[in-house]
Amino acid sequence: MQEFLQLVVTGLVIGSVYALVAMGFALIYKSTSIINFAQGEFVLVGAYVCLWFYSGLGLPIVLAFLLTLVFSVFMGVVLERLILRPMIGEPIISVIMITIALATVLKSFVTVIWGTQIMVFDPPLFSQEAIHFGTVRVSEVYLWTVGFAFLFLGVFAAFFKFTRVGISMRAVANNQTVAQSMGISVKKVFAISWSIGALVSAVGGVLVGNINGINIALAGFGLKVFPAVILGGLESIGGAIIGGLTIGVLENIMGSYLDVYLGGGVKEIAPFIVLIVILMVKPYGLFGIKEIERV
Amino acid sequence: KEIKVGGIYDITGPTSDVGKDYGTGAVAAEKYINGKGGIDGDTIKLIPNDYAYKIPEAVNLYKKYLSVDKVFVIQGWGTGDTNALKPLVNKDKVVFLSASYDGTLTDPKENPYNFFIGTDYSTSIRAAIKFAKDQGAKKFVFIYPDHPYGKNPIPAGMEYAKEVGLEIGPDQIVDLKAIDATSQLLAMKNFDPEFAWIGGTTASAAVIIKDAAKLGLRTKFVINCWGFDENLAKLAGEAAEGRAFGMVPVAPFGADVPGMKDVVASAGGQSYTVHYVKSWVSNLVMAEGLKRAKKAGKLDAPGLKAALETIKDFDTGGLTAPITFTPTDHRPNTTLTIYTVGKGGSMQKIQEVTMPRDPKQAGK
Amino acid sequence: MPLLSVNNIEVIYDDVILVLKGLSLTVEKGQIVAVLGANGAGKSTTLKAISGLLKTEEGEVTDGTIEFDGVRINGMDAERIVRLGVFQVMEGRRVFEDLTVRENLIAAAHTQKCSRGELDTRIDHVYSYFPRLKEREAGLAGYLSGGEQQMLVIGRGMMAKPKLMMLDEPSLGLSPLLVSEIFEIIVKLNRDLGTTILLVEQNARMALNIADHGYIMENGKIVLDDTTEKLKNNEDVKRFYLGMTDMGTKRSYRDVKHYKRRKRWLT
Amino acid sequence: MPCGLFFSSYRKDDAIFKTWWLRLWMAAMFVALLVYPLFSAEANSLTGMNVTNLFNLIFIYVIGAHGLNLLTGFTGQISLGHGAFMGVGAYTAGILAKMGWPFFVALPAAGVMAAAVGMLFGLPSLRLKGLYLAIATMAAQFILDYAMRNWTSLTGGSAGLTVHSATFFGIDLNTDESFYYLALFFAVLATLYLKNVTRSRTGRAFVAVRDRYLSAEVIGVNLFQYRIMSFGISSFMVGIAGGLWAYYITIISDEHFTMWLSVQYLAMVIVGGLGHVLGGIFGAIFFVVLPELLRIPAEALTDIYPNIFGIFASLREMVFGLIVILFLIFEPDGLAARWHTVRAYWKLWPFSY
Amino acid sequence: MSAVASPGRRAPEALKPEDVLLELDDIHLRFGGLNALSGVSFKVKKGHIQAIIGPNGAGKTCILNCICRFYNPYQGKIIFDGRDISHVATHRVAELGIARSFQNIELFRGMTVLDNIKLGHHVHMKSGFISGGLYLGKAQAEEIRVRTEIEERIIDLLEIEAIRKKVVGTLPYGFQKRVELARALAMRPKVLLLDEPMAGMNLEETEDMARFILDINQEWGVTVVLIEHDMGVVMDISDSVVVLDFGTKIAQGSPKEVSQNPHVIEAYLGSEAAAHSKLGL
Ligand SMILES: Nc1ncnc2c1ncn2[C@@H]1O[C@H](COP(=O)(O)OP(=O)(O)OP(=O)(O)O)[C@@H](O)[C@H]1O
Ligand SMILES: Nc1ncnc2c1ncn2[C@@H]1O[C@H](COP(=O)(O)OP(=O)(O)OP(=O)(O)O)[C@@H](O)[C@H]1O
Ligand SMILES: [Mg+2]
Ligand SMILES: [Mg+2]
Repeated sequence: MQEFLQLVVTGLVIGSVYALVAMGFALIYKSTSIINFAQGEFVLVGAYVCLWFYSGLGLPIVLAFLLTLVFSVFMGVVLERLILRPMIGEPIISVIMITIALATVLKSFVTVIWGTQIMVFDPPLFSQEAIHFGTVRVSEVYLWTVGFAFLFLGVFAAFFKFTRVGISMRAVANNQTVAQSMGISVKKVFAISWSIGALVSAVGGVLVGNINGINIALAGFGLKVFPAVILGGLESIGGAIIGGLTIGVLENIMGSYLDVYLGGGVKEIAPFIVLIVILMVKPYGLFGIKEIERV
Repeated sequence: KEIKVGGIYDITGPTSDVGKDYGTGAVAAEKYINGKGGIDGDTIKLIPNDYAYKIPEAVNLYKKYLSVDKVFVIQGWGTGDTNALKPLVNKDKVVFLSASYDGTLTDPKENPYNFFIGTDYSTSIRAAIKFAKDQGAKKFVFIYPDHPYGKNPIPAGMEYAKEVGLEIGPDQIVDLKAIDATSQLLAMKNFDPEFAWIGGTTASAAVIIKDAAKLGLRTKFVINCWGFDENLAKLAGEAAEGRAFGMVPVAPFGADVPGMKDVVASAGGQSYTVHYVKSWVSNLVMAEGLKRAKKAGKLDAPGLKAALETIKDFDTGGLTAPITFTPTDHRPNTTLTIYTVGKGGSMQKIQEVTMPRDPKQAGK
Repeated sequence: MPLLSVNNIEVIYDDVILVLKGLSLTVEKGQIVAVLGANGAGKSTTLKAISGLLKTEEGEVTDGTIEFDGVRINGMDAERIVRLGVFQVMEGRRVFEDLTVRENLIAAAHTQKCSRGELDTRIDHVYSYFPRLKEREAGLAGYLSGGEQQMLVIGRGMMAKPKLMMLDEPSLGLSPLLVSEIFEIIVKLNRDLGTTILLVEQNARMALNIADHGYIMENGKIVLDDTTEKLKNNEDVKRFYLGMTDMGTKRSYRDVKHYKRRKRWLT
Repeated sequence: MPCGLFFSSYRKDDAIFKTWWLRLWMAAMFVALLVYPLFSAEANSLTGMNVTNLFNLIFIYVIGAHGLNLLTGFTGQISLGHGAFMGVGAYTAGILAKMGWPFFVALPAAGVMAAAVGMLFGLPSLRLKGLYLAIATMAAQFILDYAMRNWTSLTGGSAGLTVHSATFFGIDLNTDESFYYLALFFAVLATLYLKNVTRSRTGRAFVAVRDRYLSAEVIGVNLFQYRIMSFGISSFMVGIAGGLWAYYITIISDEHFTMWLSVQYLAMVIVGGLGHVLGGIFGAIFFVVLPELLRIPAEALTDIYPNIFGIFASLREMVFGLIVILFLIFEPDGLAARWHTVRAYWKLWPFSY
Repeated sequence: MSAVASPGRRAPEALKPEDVLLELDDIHLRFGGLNALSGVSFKVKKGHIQAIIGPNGAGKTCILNCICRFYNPYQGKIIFDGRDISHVATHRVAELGIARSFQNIELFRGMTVLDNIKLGHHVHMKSGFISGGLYLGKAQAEEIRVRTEIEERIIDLLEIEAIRKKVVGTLPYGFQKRVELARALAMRPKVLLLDEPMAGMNLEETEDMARFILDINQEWGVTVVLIEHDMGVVMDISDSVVVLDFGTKIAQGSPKEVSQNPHVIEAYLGSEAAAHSKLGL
């Protein structure tokens, strides 16, 4: 029982890391209907930039963190200007392909500037001591992740539901041409949503970077969160959080109890198996919007 | 005259965290060897290329080196590509020096043209088990990633552990990119071994060690060569102290051995990891082989192979234990140094172990 | 100075297909101007050229100028043109399917810097014209019936309160009762709010009834343009757009059949 | 008789290459491809690349890319599992070859096996669409990857599986040049098949399912059947590519058929041109040749500054990514689409408008 | 509007069971809280042009969707040609001989006109993915036979020779509507369901379309169910009319009867005079 509890709690906190990155994903999808294959690279860049401000320039962490956020917004704007703007109105699949190429570019950019070796936040931001909740132990950095995940959830869910800008952003995702005809600036919406997406990922990057150092392998997160976003439903922010947490818990529990029978490594594919099963029952994930089928 | 050498490295791919230093070390070694007079007057010319750990790309490079650059010796990298090129290497007769110290490559009957310079993983795992046993361990567990580098030595380890009478718990798989190993360690906790083998790379080793500390396990870890380097202490912090033991075939960068002077000098003030040194030695050995082949007047792949097989107790200046290849055994040596992480994250040498060179174990 | 003047424009799709071949038209402030023409004449293309939406369909204005309120607007981004006060109600019921009816209306007021209260008033105003929309307020627009979507599209135009509203076949798919109401609304918008209207319609009778000026388009060019009074009396217009027989009565569609078929046999 | 005349004109209208000029060109190109191996040594030294090897890779990828194009370009279902389906084909061929089956039996079997697996993982297309389906196929990639790695008794696990090169009437096709004809044959076959199937009833139904599946259903297209069929044919083709790969490389392991390969296939068809028969060909050429071309400056620079060759390797990746981005910005519909507009332009020239 | 009986109009008469081609029996359809159809029943006579009219959102399109099995009524039966089709799979409906056009054009936009029409012929063709892929012998012969049939019958009838090689997505609206009709005809239907075929057309095109529908009906003997808001057309070409409002049938009968029904005038037609007076014209 105690073991089970530990598994669930660890799953939840790891899941909150997935949730955070998944949310960046969902935010971009929700307002541009682009699947961003470079999300993992956003995580990577965010982590490196923060590390550079902090360890490289020796700035205090709060300042380094804020500057990282500023940088993310800047990056979102630049990407919009250079890459996304010319693609407005083009087939979505081409834009998705561009994000794949963008991932390559960002990754090699990082390796040119910071190399490929693992770097760590020095001195560490969070205590290495585990925090005890009864018999369950959790590292401090994960608690921060959980906090940020829910903070962003609250902010963005309200933003899209209630503000006019939020509604306009959803309109753009739905139909760019018509949105333009309403005077909605598709460019601005792209810039805003990619900035937000980059910002959220950067926060994820800083936190994950503090768990086990940073190197380009961190970009692998981009793929890991796919099951999470899909499970939650592509355009749902709350779904991304729930998807992330669910995947975290499931991989832990299935890994722990099934490894014995299947010879190990179940943890890595468990999320995908669960994903297929859930999708067969709920084809748009838990909270995704059903595509309108009408003639 | 120029002797061309193909180089297949991972500079931008998933193993680039260690691969880049390996590539850089090769270039430095080339310069060093040529500076020392090359191969009796001939220079070697390394053509290094990145394959980003994509196997088809490695095959591509290999074919280019053969058909365009006409090389007969190639410096390779990982287990995946070395394996993929094995049949081609045998068919085309090219000497292939890899950074994969996979034990299965050491049997010349199977793979006559494959060589490497570090103690093979199978010997490493045996030495680790022996060390654990010597420390009084009764129970032992294997932790490794689902990856050829992680999995290949496990059968050898299993067999040896049974031989020395250790009780083996269920294997645990921890991915190379894992950021958490709680579930695996909890599964292992029930068995509660005194020692466990980590067959992953540094990042995943650090995760395992940190989580073990977090969960309060008593288990100590013996780690294969790619999982124990200068970064481990940085990543795992205090958790590694007294808990992590590395099976190190090649001296860490800057270690206090005679051969290190040239290595450090070649780095021009930069600091590198042990992987730089590995590559350095690999090139040194290759150069020695080339020299002998040239002397014998057979500067081609079979000539180089034969020349390498005459190398006996080749002194690398303490960078590795002396190296010996024979026509029936391509294990370079069976000696490893065991390190641990000391206070403040320093790498501390504990002891050297030499395993018996059992001919039955060649290629296993 | 006219509010809108289109001078001799050429439009090309996909770099090869020339659709508008030197088209000119002007709209005076406060007028209702109707554009009639066969399918494929290029009416929608004209509107899209004005509103800047051509770009998203691989189209391009390659020659000529478009001026709105003295500002040259060809080449400008669509959203800036909207901000200047030009709003196009596109053909084909292009609603935001995944947004509710209400959200659709809110999105249409994007360029309007109005308070929440003002926004609600405008929405209620739209609902007062189209009560059916109020009933479906919280439903997703994608599930509305064809006519309901058409109402929504026009409602969106009303939300934006533009200086120039361009309507592309607003009566398409509406019931006869609603068709007359739509035209009534257009007249009201024009009279009460002073909105200038550029109207593309297939319902020539209604369009000519409410418009001040009319253009007839064929094959990417204006072939006829006059006040509606004169157009209504033009023989060709009467015959081809209003469906009058030589005797001045409306032909039955059944007779058309025999007439045409006979013609086909002859050729 | 007018009736007979009509008939013959429809048939003419139906030909793939409609003009003599075009036919002449195609014939010339084909002959050039046939005689190329005689000049392979010259080609190698001229270009500094192993051209025959590149040809072989292109042929193999063309087959797979055609397969994916059929699924994604024509039927509108994105697959991120084609790397793994290729692996299924490769392992099937490898295992059967080990059991002593001749390659001309083992190769089709590889296609059939891949088709079966592809159809199995295509089953979710019953309910899933668009990106949801894409991610479900990504699950296939990871699950199959896992199976290839862990089903050691069958696949040889991480040590890999050695395959003897193909023998054809006693000739061992173990050189690049001899393999060339084999690969060329299948690439041409796959291209013809794709062209034909897409202009016949089945292919039209695929496009209907892609464009408007609801109205496709109304005109009597069984959506489920065609979606699965598309998965089947598509994975059959990529399975053949896998089988060829196994015979070419002569050793296979799970590391050959990673997620990266799946993404690469997708990239090929998108950059090449979704829904165009030429798309797979252009895409395969692009993704095989461009990295090799970029290697030339990287190697040259490494020659001058060997100490920082790592940076050149990274730059090469970066430039590659940038070129792909630029291509897509300037030709979002893919190279094949550009090809068509260029041709249309010249056809009409000088009356291009 | 003249609804004078012209040659060819059939008088409505009592229906014998064997004359009924399509019958809707007490259809109920609901979306969440919305009752889209509540208890609609009517019969369509073989060879007739049956119009369905009603205000926007009345449920007309829903009826077609029920017949095509897009929507599942939770109560009621649909009988076609003597057979209950309430549980037939959607893609099977075409084989039975039911073809339709759509209110919002649902063509395959990326394909040429010819391919779109050929697709209509899908269920009447045989070649599969193997024979089609080889494209030899039978498959090719079949393609050419279909091509001949389409070109000579349908394309010729609808006068779209000039655009048959064009990609549908770039055609003007009116032609797209025609192509949609052509595609439906290629299905060799027994009954043709048309959802606002004249919407968005100018007078001349409306006349053409009316002519096509009459030709199809009279010369090919295809029964037509027609939804249309253009009352001129409905009055002139239909044999019988059903009027819906809020998902229920409020009237049925000959065009003339219906157009004089006060409920219909109030709910749907409005009087032209009233409209004009409101406009102040
Ligand atoms: N995106 C496009 N690409 C290529 N050609 C187009 C495109 N859009 C329209 N066209 C062509 O331009 C011409 C004019 O089209 P447009 O839509 O402006 O006509 P319209 O007068 O509005 O007709 P309708 O009454 O049917 O709406 C048509 O011949 C059409 O084929
Ligand atoms: N799939 C659906 N989900 C929810 N509501 C629907 C759905 N389909 C139709 N409706 C609703 O059912 C009602 C009837 O719709 P229908 O499309 O049949 O109207 P219609 O009579 O064809 O109107 P119009 O003349 O405007 O096309 C409408 O209020 C519509 O909003
Ligand atoms: Mg139009
Ligand atoms: Mg309708």
